[in-house]
Amino acid sequence: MPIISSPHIHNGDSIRLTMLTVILALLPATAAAVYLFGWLAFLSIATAVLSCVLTEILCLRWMGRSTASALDGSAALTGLLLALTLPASLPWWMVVLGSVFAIVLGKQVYGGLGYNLFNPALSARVILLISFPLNMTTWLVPMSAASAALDLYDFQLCLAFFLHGPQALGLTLDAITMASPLGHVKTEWTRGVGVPEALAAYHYSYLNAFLGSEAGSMGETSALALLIGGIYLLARHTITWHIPFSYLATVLLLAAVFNMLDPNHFAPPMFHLLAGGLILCAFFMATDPVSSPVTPAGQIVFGIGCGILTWCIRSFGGYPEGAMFAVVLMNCAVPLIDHYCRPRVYGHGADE
Amino acid sequence: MPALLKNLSRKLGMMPFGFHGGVEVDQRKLTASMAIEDCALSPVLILPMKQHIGEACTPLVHVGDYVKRGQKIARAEGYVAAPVHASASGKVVKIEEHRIAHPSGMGLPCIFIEPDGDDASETLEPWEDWAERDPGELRERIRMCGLVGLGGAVFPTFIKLVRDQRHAVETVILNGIECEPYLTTDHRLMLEHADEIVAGLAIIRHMVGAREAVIAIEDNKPDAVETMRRAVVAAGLEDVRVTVMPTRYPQGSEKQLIQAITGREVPAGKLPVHIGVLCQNVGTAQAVFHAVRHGRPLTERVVTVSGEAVPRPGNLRIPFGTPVRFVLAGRGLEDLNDIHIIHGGPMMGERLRNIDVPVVKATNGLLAVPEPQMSSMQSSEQPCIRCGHCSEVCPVMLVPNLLADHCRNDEFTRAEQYQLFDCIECGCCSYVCPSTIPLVHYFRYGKGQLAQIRRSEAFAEESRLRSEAREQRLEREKQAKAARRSRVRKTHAPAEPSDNNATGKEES
Amino acid sequence: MTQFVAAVSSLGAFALVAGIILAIAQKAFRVEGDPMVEKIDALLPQTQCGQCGYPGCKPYAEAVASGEADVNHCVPGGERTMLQIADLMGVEPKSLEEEAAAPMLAFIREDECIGCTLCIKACPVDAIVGAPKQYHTVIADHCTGCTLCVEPCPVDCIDMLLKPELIEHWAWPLPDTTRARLGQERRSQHAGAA
Amino acid sequence: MTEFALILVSAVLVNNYVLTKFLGICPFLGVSGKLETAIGMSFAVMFVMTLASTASWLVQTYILVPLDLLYLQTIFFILIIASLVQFIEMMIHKTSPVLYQALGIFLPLITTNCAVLGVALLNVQQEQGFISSVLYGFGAALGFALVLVLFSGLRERIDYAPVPAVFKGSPVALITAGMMSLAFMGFSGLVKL
Repeated sequence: MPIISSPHIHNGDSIRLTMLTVILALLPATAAAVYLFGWLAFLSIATAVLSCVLTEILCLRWMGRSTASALDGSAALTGLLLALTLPASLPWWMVVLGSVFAIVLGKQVYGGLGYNLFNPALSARVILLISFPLNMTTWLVPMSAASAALDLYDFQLCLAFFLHGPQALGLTLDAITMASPLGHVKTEWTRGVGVPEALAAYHYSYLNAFLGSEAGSMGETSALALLIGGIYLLARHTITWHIPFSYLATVLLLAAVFNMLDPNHFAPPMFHLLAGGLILCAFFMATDPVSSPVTPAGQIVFGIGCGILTWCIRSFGGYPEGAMFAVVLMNCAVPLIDHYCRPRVYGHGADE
Repeated sequence: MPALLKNLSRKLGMMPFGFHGGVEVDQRKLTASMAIEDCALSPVLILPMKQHIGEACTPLVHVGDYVKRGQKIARAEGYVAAPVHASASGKVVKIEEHRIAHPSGMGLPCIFIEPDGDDASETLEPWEDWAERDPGELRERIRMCGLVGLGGAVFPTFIKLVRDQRHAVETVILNGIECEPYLTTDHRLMLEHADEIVAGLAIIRHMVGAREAVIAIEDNKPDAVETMRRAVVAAGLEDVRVTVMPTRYPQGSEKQLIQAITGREVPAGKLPVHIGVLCQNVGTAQAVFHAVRHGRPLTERVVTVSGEAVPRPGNLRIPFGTPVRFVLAGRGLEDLNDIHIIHGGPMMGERLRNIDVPVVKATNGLLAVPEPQMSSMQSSEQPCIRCGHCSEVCPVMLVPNLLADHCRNDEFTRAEQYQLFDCIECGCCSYVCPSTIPLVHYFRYGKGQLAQIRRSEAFAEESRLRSEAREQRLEREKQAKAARRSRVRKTHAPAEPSDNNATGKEES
Repeated sequence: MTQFVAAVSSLGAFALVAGIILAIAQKAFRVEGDPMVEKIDALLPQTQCGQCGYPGCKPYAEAVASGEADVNHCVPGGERTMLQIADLMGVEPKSLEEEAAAPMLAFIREDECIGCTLCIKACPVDAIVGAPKQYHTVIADHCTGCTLCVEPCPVDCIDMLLKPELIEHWAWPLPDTTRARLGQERRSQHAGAA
Repeated sequence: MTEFALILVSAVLVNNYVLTKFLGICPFLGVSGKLETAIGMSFAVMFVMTLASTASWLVQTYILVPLDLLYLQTIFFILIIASLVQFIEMMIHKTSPVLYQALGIFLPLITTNCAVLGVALLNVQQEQGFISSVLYGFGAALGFALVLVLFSGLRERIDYAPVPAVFKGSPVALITAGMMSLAFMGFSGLVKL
């Protein structure tokens, strides 16, 4: 009889339950993605999830480890998160490649779930962005129905587009894509056009950005759907408020201050909040428990770091979107943050 | 309204309870409404020579001796110790090593008594006039009666009941929290013996000269609160406060309770008395009353026998030394296949590997639970996903997952740096871990290894000093010998053979 | 030619300046003795058993600090001591040549002892008491279990007994799970990286 | 003032010596096993790099250019670096014997650390003013230190992980360094100098 230590009861929480909760929280965003980008979104998401799970099973089998953990939902979650950060126009093989990167380089190389240093989905996205910069910054026009060049709600057309690319349909990417608000503002700024002017020319609307009908990655456009999921996670206590709050507050604060100083160069805070992948990153990526700090103080430091980096890269950097870089960069610092942001232990350094 | 708001914000984790972290556990107080019963007398009583924290006792009786209930049968050696008394009258049949309730499964010397059923008892002189007596005298009485903390820590009680000039006790806290699931001993004691507990509190207060006295009870025992309030008034001690605390595990832990009530933390490595607080369990208070007022040594205690696998759960008054097997059989539990027996509560108790061990002063509960309930979470340790729930619930604000990583990988210096020794082993971290990591087990492993390392380091240091001293002595002797030889050579020109070659022998 | 002179003289002058600064620094930062010896000695178990091939723990520490001896010769210290020394020295750990035996105690069967004091002289930590022609006995709390007293005894009355296990000194083992074993594996790999 | 800040940001983040110029990889992989060692190494390199870029600028401006001895540049610079390394080696040996042992061979190897010589050479090539050069050297060292310390933290965590046998040790460290490098690409374009 092995020696077993107390406690002898457990509250019944499990990894699978945690993963399922996060997947559930992503359902609104997934639904929004399918609504906005039609069958293409569905195909990409399904491909990413399936290839992530398959890669995980293959990796585990190849290493001679139990394949049971491939079905705990973590691989599926990685696939889902990755798909949501991708543009809907990506060909199938890039989606698969990204999924393989996410699982192999992002996770299994380090020993599997719980040991990865970087957020697997985001590191795959960074690899894809640097490898295929053009494809990764081409955004489909959302909700384009029969009148448009590519009917997103026609399954046959979408499947052909997904498998064979636009050429097979006799389309050029230019005809069906547009710039994202962030990308538009960045290019205009390099051409010497100020932010307010650029936004006016783009016909930018905060309401559209909030609901999701601006161009962008599949799951990043609808702030509303993401917020519903994020609040669900907070309510279920799967994540704590520290990271999302400090992250968003930092970006908003920086944006507000600099927007006041120079409204021509720096975009307003609401624009930063609703554009790009900020909300997705704040609620689902930066809060990935494995690659974020454990302690509350550490989480706040982490969130602030993500916020500063996101805003800096967006405002000054060569890439229009900085949220994912910011999170991956801060992932590098997590062990140090954990080490130096430990809470004060009971009875140490208190009064007397 | 403010109370409601406070409760809500606490539930949402936005405001701490009186102490950091903690968990809400399923109460499972099956025996809350069952009155305390007397346990039948076992045919043999096994009394271990150590039932407290500290040094073991030395037997005072021999095989064949007749002893009475309450007779001192083992003497305390050293300061931190409590003597052992016979828990029934009868004959000492043997004195030998026997298993005790300890995770190692190892044993201690025990005195075996065969009760004769006469129940002849021996008590000290009852002191009705305790209020006029000197605290030192009362303290000696409590020491003589073998009292230890009955909440589970079994620290000798008399040590805490001291009037210290430098650290005057201002507040006495009577711990009626009983936050562990299943256990209802303190609950029943408060319902049935409220007057004795309050009298015990009065004695304790008289001894340490405390101004303030608080009886702390969790809000899941409203009847106990009511009874205690009435008892306090009946005893004419209106200044004793009966506080109701929100139910939260591990509020019954001394340090956490002190923090919840006074808002102050016991500094690391110090005792509560350093911040002017004395904390005693309600059961201990009752025992203090019996020891002082009736001169009755500690020979029995109330034990909750509970768990889903016990046919007739209940609260039993059991003489020390009664084998657990006998107790369980008395409650209808004979077939022990696929059943786990836990000594203590489910959060901090130990699983018994052998149920022939005796009930001792530390036994506050005996639980029998069907195996699958617990074994499902053991041995299926998943990788840590660093969710941070363990840090959230840790009442001493450790970072349990990182600490366990260090322990698992034998990085003990790191583990110490992460304050391993401040862990109170309450089990909250393991309770909430979604990966079912046995965190407490890792901490115990780390603590054990570190203790061994420290012991061997101390031993190495001693050995080094001894070896150096020896070397120096040899050197001195060599020089002395050389000096003597040269002196001899000078006086007697022709060299004489050296006289003495056993120089090391004066060492004894 | 001028350029040659300029090159040689400037380089020479520069080197001279650097050399002077370094010479001064050498004086200023002179290291007295070898602080590593003390540090290594503090890690050794001080059994003075000589199983490392050196006459005691301090000499072994000196040998390790000077690089003369490997880090893996301390038998009673076992893997932990080896790892600590390797860590301190910044060298790769080496696997132990001998397994550390369970801790032992010397015990003198007193009725057979002839009181020759030979074991007293052999004991490196003065853990044996006695006088000529009197029974000797081992102070159990002081004995390091080095076995050095067994050999000199002319009547073979010294036994090495297992050190009794105390319930107070019992330490929890690692939990019996796969993850716990992974930690163990990591350690053994560190130790076995010879 | 802004210019100096930009030089620093550029040297620390955008043109990080380790992650974007791939210089100084040997100590980056060699002494990043433990946090404490990495911090010690960082300070040593910061000291050497800052002083080396300062001294090399002075030598370049006041000796090599006026005397037309540019062909002796490498020798001079190596001489400077070697002396500095000797100096810091003695200092560390005196002040922290444990760190001295831990750094081991990598301490004298700072001499041949390509990042140090690289900073000195690039610095004079850019023909900046004195303060800019010093700042650039310091910034480069800071960037090296930052990355080294971050990396050592990551490696301590990897050390506890059940990394598949083929990836144990250097492979997984290199993959991690690669990921860091990719992440640092996010800084590209941040500062245009």
